Amino acid sequence: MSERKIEVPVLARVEGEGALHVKIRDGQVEDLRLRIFEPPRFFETFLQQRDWWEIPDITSRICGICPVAYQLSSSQAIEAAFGAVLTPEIRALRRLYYCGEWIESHALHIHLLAAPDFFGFPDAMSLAKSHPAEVRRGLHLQGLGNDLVKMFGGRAVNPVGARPGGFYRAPSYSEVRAMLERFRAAQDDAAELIAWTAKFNFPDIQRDAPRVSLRHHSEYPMAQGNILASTGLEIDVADFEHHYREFQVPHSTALHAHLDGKPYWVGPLPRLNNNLDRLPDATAHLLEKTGIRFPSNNPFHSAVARAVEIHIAIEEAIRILAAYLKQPLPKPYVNIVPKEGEGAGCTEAPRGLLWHRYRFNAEGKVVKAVITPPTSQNQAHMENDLRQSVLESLDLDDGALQAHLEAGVRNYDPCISCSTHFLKTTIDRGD
Amino acid sequence: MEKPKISVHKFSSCDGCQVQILSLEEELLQLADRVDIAFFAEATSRMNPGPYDVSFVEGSVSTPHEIERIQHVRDISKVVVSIGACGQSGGLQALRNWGDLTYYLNDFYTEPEHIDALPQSTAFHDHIDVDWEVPGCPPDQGQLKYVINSLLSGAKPNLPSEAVCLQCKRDGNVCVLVSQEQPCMGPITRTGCGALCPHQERDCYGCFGPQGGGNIDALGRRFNGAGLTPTDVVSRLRLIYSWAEPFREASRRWEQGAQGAPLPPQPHKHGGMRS
Amino acid sequence: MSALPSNNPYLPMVAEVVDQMEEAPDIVTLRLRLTEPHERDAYRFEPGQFNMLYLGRVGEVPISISSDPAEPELIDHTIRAVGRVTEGLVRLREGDKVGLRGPFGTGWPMQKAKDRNLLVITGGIGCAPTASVVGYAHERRDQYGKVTVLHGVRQPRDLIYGNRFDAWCDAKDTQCLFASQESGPNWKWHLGLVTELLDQVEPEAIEGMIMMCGPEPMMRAVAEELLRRGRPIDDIYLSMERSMQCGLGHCGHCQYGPDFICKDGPVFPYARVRKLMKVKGY
Amino acid sequence: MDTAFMPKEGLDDLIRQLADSGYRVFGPTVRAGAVVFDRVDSAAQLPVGLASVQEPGRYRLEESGNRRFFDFVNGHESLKRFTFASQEKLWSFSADGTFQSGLSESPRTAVIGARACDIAGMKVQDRTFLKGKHSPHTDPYYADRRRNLFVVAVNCTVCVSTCFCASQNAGPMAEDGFDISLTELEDGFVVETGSAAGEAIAAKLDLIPPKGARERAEESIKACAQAQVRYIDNDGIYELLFNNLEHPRWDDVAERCLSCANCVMVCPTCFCHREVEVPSMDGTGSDHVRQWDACFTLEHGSTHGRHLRPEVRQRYRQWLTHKVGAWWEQFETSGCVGCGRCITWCPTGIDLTEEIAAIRDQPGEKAS
Ligand SMILES: Cc1cc2nc3c(=O)[nH]c(=O)nc-3n(C[C@H](O)[C@H](O)[C@H](O)COP(=O)(O)OP(=O)(O)OC[C@H]3O[C@@H](n4cnc5c(N)ncnc54)[C@H](O)[C@@H]3O)c2cc1C
Ligand code: SF4
Ligand code: SF4
Ligand code: SF4
Repeated sequence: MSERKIEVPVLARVEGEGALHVKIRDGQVEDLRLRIFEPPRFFETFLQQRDWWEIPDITSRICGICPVAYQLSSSQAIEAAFGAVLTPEIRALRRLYYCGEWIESHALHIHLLAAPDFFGFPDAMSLAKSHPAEVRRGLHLQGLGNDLVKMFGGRAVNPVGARPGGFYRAPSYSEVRAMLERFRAAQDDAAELIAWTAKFNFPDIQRDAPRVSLRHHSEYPMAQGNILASTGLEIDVADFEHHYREFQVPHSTALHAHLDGKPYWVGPLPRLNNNLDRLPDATAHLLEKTGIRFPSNNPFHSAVARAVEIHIAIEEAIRILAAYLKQPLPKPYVNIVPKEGEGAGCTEAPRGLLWHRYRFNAEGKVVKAVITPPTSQNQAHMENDLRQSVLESLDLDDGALQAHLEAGVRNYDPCISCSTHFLKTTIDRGD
Repeated sequence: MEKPKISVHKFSSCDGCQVQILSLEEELLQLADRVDIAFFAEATSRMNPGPYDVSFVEGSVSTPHEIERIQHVRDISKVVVSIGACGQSGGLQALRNWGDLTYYLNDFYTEPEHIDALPQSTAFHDHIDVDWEVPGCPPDQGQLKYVINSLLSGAKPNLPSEAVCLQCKRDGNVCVLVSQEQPCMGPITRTGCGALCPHQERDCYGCFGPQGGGNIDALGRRFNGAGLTPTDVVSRLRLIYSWAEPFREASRRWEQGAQGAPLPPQPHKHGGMRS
Repeated sequence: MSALPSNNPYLPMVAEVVDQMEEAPDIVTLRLRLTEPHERDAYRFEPGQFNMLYLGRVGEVPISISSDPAEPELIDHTIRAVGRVTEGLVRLREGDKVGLRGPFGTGWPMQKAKDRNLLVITGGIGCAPTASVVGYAHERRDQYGKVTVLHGVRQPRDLIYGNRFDAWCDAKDTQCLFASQESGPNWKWHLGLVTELLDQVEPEAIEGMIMMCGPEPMMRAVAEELLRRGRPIDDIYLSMERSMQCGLGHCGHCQYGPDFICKDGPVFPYARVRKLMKVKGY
Repeated sequence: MDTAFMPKEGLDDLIRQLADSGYRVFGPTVRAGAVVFDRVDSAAQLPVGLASVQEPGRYRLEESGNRRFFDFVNGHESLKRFTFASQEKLWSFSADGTFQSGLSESPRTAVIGARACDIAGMKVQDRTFLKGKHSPHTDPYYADRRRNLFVVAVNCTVCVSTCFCASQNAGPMAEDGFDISLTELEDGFVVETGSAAGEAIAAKLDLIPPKGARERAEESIKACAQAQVRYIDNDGIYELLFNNLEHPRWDDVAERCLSCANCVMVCPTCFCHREVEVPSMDGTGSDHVRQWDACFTLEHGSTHGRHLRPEVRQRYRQWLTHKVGAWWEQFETSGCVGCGRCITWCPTGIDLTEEIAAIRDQPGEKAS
């Protein structure tokens, strides 16, 4: 009888702090737990009694990595609750704002978190010694995304410009013109990035699970659309809770989420797979040139999906910036009139669906808040993936197996800090 | 000469402070050339257990285990720098300090008895001696760089404690309190962010904590004059730095009752006016 | 368009540390020499004036010149490490470079004091500005009368200017007296306030020109005591200290009533500052 | 040039001529509910038809009911930001121990809409920053900007409740210190020149004889002066304030003062600045930068690890006694030109004229 244990007490190069425990007995995975030891921060509870206009400033603090996603899902839910409808111009600006976060977050993930795995380095700083141009290109793209967010919010972490109904301030003509020039200049970099990631040395694995993302009638989805599963299910975001369920499974401390009774998969790869017919032409062409067949069920292809989405975001940003120059916006927000009610909002955070629901009293103060971040939705699927990876790689020694599993975790870019109620789980003190 | 060993440790937080370091772009590579990044889980798989020359700590202390961890970091670090609002004041999550933990646990968890949480979310300086604190939620990259550079030059980093208003005006922003009656916290909030909110034509909500020499009650009275109730004033003070002493104490005063006449007095009566 | 002015008083000159002398654990005298010959040749100063010293990548601070103006090529600064810049300055070694702007300010009334006794009163820990007075008089022994140095500290361990005081005490026609507010082992001098030392010196000493430097409450107490003893206010001078960023009378940090301490001082006749010194927080 | 008249449409031409002569042209524009100086390339960008309502701690733009460009009076910015930069690099230091001046020829800049009080404020700052009777050193950064500044003054024909330039002999009419001055009437502008550069630009404009316009202009300027309600009694003010440094009014104002330094920042004459170090991340050099500072910060008066002025009353007292008192001793003028900005832009509406008057009403009182 053989027994192996892989213990990764602190997962490196993931956002937030997590651990991985694997116990293998007689060639079977006896126990596999992706453990989150992020302490509870009770956001949903202390949102109660806060005013509606404070929510985006509060929820952006749930996660310093995708604050824009939090602001926008919150704002959408608030607008839904109060029946506010954005003008197309403001909606375009929001998409532009989101492009900034996608670029920044994806570039950070590709270069600082994932790429070192494919080249056998411990970190991007070491990778920069052998691949200086590629790492610098990545950091500059990250900077470009940050600067786009800064145009709206002053800084990339917890930016301050977004509000329910739109933005506090419309960007000035000169800011937008300068930004447009920089984005045009970055188009080639984004194209080269797709080609570079496509040549990474990917393990050949397949993971099957329903792919879930937003779906919009004409656009590549960011902050608009229905929720679509590759099973064929398509629902309004407000109906999500009827299909989605969180529950505990025996022998695992982590909470699992199912959609219609099954583990599912959110994030850049499912999103791309579900929306291949919504790519800008230039992006579609570049994707085809990679030679990788999409839809792909190889989670390692998430790196390519991120590069593709950077390209989409750059193309989209150029389109929106150019349109804005033709018609700058006098008033960057629609008025919000609070009333008693409830609303849900859902946007595509860089790492997947981010769903919020709030109930308000007549003064516009929060009565109840529910926040469902992408990482908790992926949890069940992620563990399945890792379990399968263990079985496929039993011949690896412990070090190599651990590295392989860690790289597997990184594919999902789990954002552990934002595990708001992903923590509605037991933290077993016995271990 | 051996490169100084630096480390970055996360406690209860959103990670934003670390992201501020990770988004230094080219300068991150320059930093990596000058120091040995010995431990920084979010950036590298190399995990040197210490000791370290300088440790940056992010987050607040909110579990019993975190008390042990921060004490350990202190033990193995020559210099400890706390970065961000959480580490300096308990952060946004210190909002729970104003309530009852059991309420939060029951509201939140199906099995609250299994959650290890302290009744309060507190600052590092409540548990260990902290050498330097960099304010902000998140801290400003310029200030972070200044502090890192200073420490690498063996110099004490002096960060200004003045109000946000000074930078607001250096940048030529219009005062949203005076021109639009927005309840801007700039006058009582510490500088460092670059007056981002007024630049976005909105009120500051105090994410750099209390300024060194402000007059919180007078601003509360000004908000009062602008139509905010004492309860609203309390709520302004209890957001990101609610547990920093000046905001904490002032919010208690405002909870207990009115703080004198609203400001500014209208209409004008005295002195240098020809009537 | 007219050309840009070549003369930029904000721009430091480069000076080299030619000697480094440790006076006490955290007090160091740096001997500096300007590296540019033409700047060196043009540089002149008076006792009581100060320079702005800049430490690369760290910052700039005002420091008095403690050496003798007869040798302007070598500029001494006695620096106590108290913070960001000074802690770095005292770590400098021979050959290191600093930025230097100056000299700035008005110095001690050495002309007016000619042929008279000098009563030098200092307080606190190490007072560089007065060192330049004593040194100046010692170098020109025939021009000045007796030099009396009274030095007050809060506690014995604050008396750290050891070597320099020893040299002064041994010098011709010089008397040094010390007072500490708190007692301590081996404290063999006066226990009490520096004002009380006035009873221990000969009357002629008190008749001299009075020059003071130290904490403001101490200087004020001494000056008022001297006035009570009938000394004319015009014979009392003191050196003031305030935060200074530019040294040029532009930055406003040392603004003091009608004066800028950097350009109208740092040495003032007591009459000029007497009234404001009484006001707390001015 | 003699006084001339420029019809309304001429303003566009003036902007164009300035731009064509190589100036960056700044003019009043609306942002966030107030008037600020920004780049303009046509008169359409100016706040036509807007007036400002200004009271202690309050600023609002409202429809003026006419089509005049300059009825807004002023915003929080004065000429100060054009001559004394709010932050600038003084020099940079490199690892090899050398210094590189941060001084570079500043761009030629024209500002349309400077008021008499703004020009007066600039002249007060000249006494600090330019070598002369009151200052031993020229600040070359200031001097350079000052030299490259072209001022199009606008004489005030309306004022707001916080204006008291007349009391400070600083307006509402600009006597000198401008290149071109305008006085706006319903149908156009009375134009005068004040420098050779101004003459050169005026020569390119379509100007006509003023007929009676000049007299009409003078009338309205005079009416504006008479409409001012606030004033400072400058008689013996230095002695008054310095004899009352422990007056209870300082405690009273400290109850209201936020110590936010807005008054200092908006004042056209306040010149305090601090120097800070910005070291480069590669570990080699650093920039030595200065930025506006204020006597309301704790750090402003910090020495030896202690705060010189820990109490708000001490900091307010430092500001006011210097501004309207000691300034006379140092610079032979008041440090206040009566623009009223510190009154309008003080978030709690502290009015220096009122504070001075309160002390004058009951001098000699001591705090208990
Ligand atoms: C005209 C003049 C002459 C001086 N001559 C000498 C001298 O000969 N030798 C000497 O050791 N010191 C002298 N000083 C004091 C010296 O300038 C300060 O100790 C120094 O500026 C502290 O700077 P720092 O960066 O080392 O300390 P910081 O880290 O800036 O501050 C350390 C402490 O010193 C205080 N401080 C900052 N600036 C000043 C200042 N200008 N004056 C006093 N305290 C300050 C701060 O408040 C802080 O508490 C003189 C000061 C003046 C104004
Ligand atoms: S907008 Fe806020 S920060 Fe800016 S000056 Fe006004 S009160 Fe101060
Ligand atoms: S203005 Fe205030 S709330 Fe806004 S970023 Fe700055 S400190 Fe934070
Ligand atoms: S003190 Fe006030 S009124 Fe006087 S010039 Fe300054 S800002 Fe204007």
